[in-house]
Amino acid sequence: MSSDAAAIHAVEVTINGERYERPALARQLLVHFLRDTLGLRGTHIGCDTGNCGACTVICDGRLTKSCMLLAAQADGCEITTVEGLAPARGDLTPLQAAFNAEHGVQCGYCTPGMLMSASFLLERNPNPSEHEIRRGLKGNICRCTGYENIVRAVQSAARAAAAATAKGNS
Amino acid sequence: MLLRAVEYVRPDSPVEAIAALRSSRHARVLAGGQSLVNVLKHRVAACELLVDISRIDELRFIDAGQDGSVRIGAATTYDELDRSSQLRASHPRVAEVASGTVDQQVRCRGTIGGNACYNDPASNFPPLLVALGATMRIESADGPREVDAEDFFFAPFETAVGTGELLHSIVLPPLSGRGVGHSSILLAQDSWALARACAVIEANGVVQDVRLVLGCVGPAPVRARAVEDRLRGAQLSAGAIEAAVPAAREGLTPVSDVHASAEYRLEMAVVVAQRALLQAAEHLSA
Amino acid sequence: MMVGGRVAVEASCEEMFSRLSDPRKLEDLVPAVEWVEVLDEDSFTVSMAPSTGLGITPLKLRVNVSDRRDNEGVRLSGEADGGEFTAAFQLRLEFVPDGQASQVRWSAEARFVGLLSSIGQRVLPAIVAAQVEAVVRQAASPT
Amino acid sequence: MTDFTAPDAVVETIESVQQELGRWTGKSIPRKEDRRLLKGQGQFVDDAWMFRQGYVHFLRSPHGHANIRSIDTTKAEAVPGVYATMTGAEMAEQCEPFFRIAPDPAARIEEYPLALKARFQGDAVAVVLAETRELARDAAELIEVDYEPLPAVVDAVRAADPRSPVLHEEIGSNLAWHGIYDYGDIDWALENADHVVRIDRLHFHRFSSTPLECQGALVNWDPGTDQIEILSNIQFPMFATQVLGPSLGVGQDQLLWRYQDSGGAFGNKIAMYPQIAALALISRKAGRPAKWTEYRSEHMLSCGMGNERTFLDIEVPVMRDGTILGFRMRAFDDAGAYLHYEPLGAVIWSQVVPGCYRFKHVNVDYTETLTNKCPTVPNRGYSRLQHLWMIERLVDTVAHELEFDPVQLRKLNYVQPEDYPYETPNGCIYDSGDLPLTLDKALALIDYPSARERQRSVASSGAGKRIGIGIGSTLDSGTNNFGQARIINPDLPFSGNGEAATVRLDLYGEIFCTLGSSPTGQGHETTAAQVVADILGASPADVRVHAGFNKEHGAYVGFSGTYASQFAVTGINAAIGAARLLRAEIATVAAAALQCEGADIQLEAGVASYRGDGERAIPLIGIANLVYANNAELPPEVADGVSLNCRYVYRPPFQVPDPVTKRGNLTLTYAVQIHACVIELDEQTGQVRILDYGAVDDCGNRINPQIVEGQVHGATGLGVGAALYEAFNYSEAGQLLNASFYDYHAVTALDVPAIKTDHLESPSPFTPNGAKGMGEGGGAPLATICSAIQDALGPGAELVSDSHNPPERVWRLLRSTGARGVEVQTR
Repeated sequence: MSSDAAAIHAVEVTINGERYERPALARQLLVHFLRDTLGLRGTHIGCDTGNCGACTVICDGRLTKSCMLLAAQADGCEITTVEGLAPARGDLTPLQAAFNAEHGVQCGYCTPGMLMSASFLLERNPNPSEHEIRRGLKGNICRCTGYENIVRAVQSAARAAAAATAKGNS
Repeated sequence: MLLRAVEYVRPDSPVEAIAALRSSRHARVLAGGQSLVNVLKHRVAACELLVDISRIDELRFIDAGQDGSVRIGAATTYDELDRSSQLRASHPRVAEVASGTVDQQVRCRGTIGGNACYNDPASNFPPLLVALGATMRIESADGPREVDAEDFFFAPFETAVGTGELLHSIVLPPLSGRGVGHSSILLAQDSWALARACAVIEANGVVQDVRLVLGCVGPAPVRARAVEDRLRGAQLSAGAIEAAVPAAREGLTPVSDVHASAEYRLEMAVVVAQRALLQAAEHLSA
Repeated sequence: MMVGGRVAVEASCEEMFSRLSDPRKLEDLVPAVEWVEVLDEDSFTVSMAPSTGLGITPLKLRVNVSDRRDNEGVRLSGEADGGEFTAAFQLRLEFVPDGQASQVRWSAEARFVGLLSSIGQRVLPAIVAAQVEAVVRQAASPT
Repeated sequence: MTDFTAPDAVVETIESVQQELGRWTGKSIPRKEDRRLLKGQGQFVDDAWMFRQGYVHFLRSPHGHANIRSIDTTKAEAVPGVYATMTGAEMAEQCEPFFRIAPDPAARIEEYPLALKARFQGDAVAVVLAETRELARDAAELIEVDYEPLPAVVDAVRAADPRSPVLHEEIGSNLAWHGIYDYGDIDWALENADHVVRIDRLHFHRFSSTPLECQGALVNWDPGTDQIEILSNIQFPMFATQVLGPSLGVGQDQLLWRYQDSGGAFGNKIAMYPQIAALALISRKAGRPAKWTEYRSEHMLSCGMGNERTFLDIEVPVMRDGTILGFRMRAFDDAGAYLHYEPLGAVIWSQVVPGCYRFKHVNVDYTETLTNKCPTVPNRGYSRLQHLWMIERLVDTVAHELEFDPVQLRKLNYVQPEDYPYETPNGCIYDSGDLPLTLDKALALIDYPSARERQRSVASSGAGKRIGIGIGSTLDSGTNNFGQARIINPDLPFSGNGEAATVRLDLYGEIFCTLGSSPTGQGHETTAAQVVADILGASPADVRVHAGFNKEHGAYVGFSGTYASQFAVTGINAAIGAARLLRAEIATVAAAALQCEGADIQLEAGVASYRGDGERAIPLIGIANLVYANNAELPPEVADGVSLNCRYVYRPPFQVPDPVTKRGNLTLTYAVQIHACVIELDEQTGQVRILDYGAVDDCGNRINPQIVEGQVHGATGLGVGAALYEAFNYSEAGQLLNASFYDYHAVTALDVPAIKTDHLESPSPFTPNGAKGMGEGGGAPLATICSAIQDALGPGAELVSDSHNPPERVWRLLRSTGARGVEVQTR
């Protein structure tokens, strides 16, 4: 069997616009690299089978469960995590604000991953139907909300964005 | 959640990848990793070297041929298939199946080649590739070779891709007017399949040729030849399909698991066979 | 979990019997076998690492040979220890002459203990079958 | 007869409190805690870190039942980076067995932090502390355990058979608890009823809410202070602390508990004390903080699961007009391998003996047994949802078999609006409600008449589909009376309930509130701020509520925690009480400063004034200054009488139940949930699709309607999951077949239907704020969906006898031609 000694890789990533270079064991998952090595603990772990989506980030434009990617695989990539959505001390993004207004957060543990999937969805499809929203969030398990208010939050964020665009155009 | 110690390499080309695969007795290809990484986390299997092919551009492409065929690189993701206008035009059902695969995150990472090589009995692509008559191009140090999809799938995690080899690409032949149908019974939405069937029909009123391939009912996709034989030469109708599908049970060896018994899977094979054939017939007339 | 099958091989029943009922020979015949330690005539320990497309699964097997019927069949039973899971198994092999060649009929019963019994439930029967048949084939045509 | 009229003093308090809660209470203000959670700034258990910490991995038995012949940790200890290992035997030498709730014989079970014999797959047998997560797990793989596998028993009914394998030899059987609940006169009812409906068997399956954040703890046994700091998302720290003190041989002053955010719990995180004990002991041994974060598969195997219950030989006496007199049955509850919180479930269900109905005659022969399965823990709707599901199945079956309209039959048998307060056969007092109206609202949500119309047209279309319409009526009994534990074990020194809170005015006039609750997503920071703001004339934005739980704040009693649908009553009324005390102190100080009577002081927008006169006023910062830093300006009698740091304990009015007759008021409030749904059933496959879903909730006065609605959605989502997708199944050998989210299908956004909601507000006459706890829900979706499947199957079909209905089970029901599981005897 392999040993860790021969398996240390230099990983260089840009996360939320900031460049990091750190060694990682080949077997280290990206989610552990984010949380334990870099201290970016907004990205969560909820399962060990890639089902729950709590660890979702956007990696080079791909919606990614960071528990199914090795840190070494992310070398050279640009990653957005939940910490990259809004400034640490600044205002919430419209999507985050919609989650607050529609009570789309209960325990908050799935929330970071849910926000990443919702952002990805709205980026691709600014005006999704209810079914498209549910499909877009299917890879994120929430045990608290029954998804109802999360779906409403995404709908409301989409409406707000559409209204803002319309206003901008008029 | 934590893997055993392992080595990792990210080659830049298929040639380098094959060299890497040959360099270690227990090297495995890491493509999307959406299944393999989870298996490694649970420590039920281990390997010495992971050869990451997910960023080899030469393995990521969707090329439409003049004749309506499509060549797909093994490291092409479901999401790329889902969003390919070429594929939507030439093989809409394949794009549709890609689009219904698990969830957006898995679609962004999981690859058609990985799906094929993993060959989980519940997977969606193996039966579809066999039904479509796809050709699998395998590369090795000895050069490329081609294998019919029908001869490609052996058992779960076992395919014609041998040690030191790499699945390079998959060629879908032109539909040329054939109708394609796909039906699954899922435990929940976009979840585990309990039964799957893919059907491809060529007909001009009378069935010229038909392929019906079942998933979830054996170690690899199963061609329901008894059903095909009954339909070939018959007038294509819902009645003919209904009369033929009970023969789908022949020779199937489904497993029982916590979600469904072998008996249920067997009966559902008949149901999905009928639905896939009807859908293929509809597609044909449309 | 019970699985079974039959494999047609070029080797004769005598050859198959002698190879598959003698643990010392397995070490040379089957690539997945790393070493064999013979405890007595009928019991031995095997370290092997069967391989699938997912990787290897290192196992330590304690095997008892019972029901040896010369050139006709043999029964192996034992336990496999894979670290976080174990399996108890019984494997029956029957050798039926087919001209110079022979048919090997086999049936196996395995009970998995540990996480594998959950996450492997859909695929284990097929994997066990593939592994048994691979060993039989390797025994038939040693490389 | 129990006296259920509230004493005059209580009534007076209730009226005055409700007058004070007008401005913010009852409004859907957005949650205060969301901001950090939305930004990824929450502090969950795995986010915690201590200097020199090591990581823990528990080695767990792969066997369902096995003796441990030996454990050899030598190889693990030799791994560089491993700080310590411990086995069960070593731990047993260093602590006392955990406190037991059960009476004899189960009281003789001696349980330690790690198992000395493996009794379920996932039983922890050894533990490793190492420098990294990876090393801890690698080293655990090197521990050699010699197991002697034993036959397992995985069925609660079979476990009661003396021939079955015994888990705990010291008690000689698998009996966790047995008792007979007998109310009214069931023999008379069965003899005099016009019909008796008999049901062979109903089975409520095992599942759990599987919170998305697994369990975890970071424990440091500090060698300097000898205090044990426990950072853990445990849901009921004050229960655990009472168990752990005596077991570890430390005082309560040595146990420091805290956490900030917890990723859901639903009852499942209540029984983490064995793991925490193990962490404490290995921390002491290694002289390092020990951190453990549960893996999902570890959680599935060993965290705890909801109660599985089998109901046998159910007999239901029914009169010609449809009046149901009650029922008799035997119940077998499956405790799993250890009694971590059980056998409390064996009495908790009796909070709702007749469900929503006026049943008078009830006889339940109740047995709880130990099996080779993961121990049971409370799970949303704990122990009541099993019973309520059974009752709804029974009512539906009576309707089907005797051809009553299911709506009319329910309305006939419901407790009627004029019956409140209504005393149940065992002395529980249903506080308020209007069940028939609640049902009507639920039916309106799904447009019941057109759903019936659709059912007929689909049936005649020949499309291979059927429509079914289901109703589930349940109760969420909240704020329990711990005295009911004495019905299980008369020797237990528990009764009543309560909660503490503090509200203080800080040095510069800030309002700060601490709670004894341990929230896991219920929005306590928001709702507490709403009521405190109302009392102190402030805005919720001005009230900082401490996040999470911290024992060091001193805002706790023995019952403190978040469980049993009680925060809206216990926690909120504690906060109200503390805020009122603070207001009185502010008024006292202000009166001294403004030279007037305290009664003339008004508190508004951060200013205390003489009857609202802005010229004669003092801001809160001025009040704080006088008390904290300028007290020579105050008259001594005022300065000596105030602290501006006010602690209040809310105590609900309970009496001790009678363990002999098993009677008493077991809970304070009863929120009502009535759900209705329309499903489509595929005749070929047995697949069920929910076409329409309506949920109506009545939880009295709502503090924050949006939060209430969120709880309704959540309980509905989990209930839909349990009814159709989620189950824990064991093989006969005790192997869990759903040990990850691969095979335990936690429902997704695609599986849960859009949920329509409506509400009633029937204030509770027994709580100062008129609220009722409602977070657990009563498991209405399970009853509703089973009811709809039965309705789709149509007349003469086999009984839907299981609460879990995946496609194959429904497919078999559709094809069943054998025994139906039900018979009717008519006189």
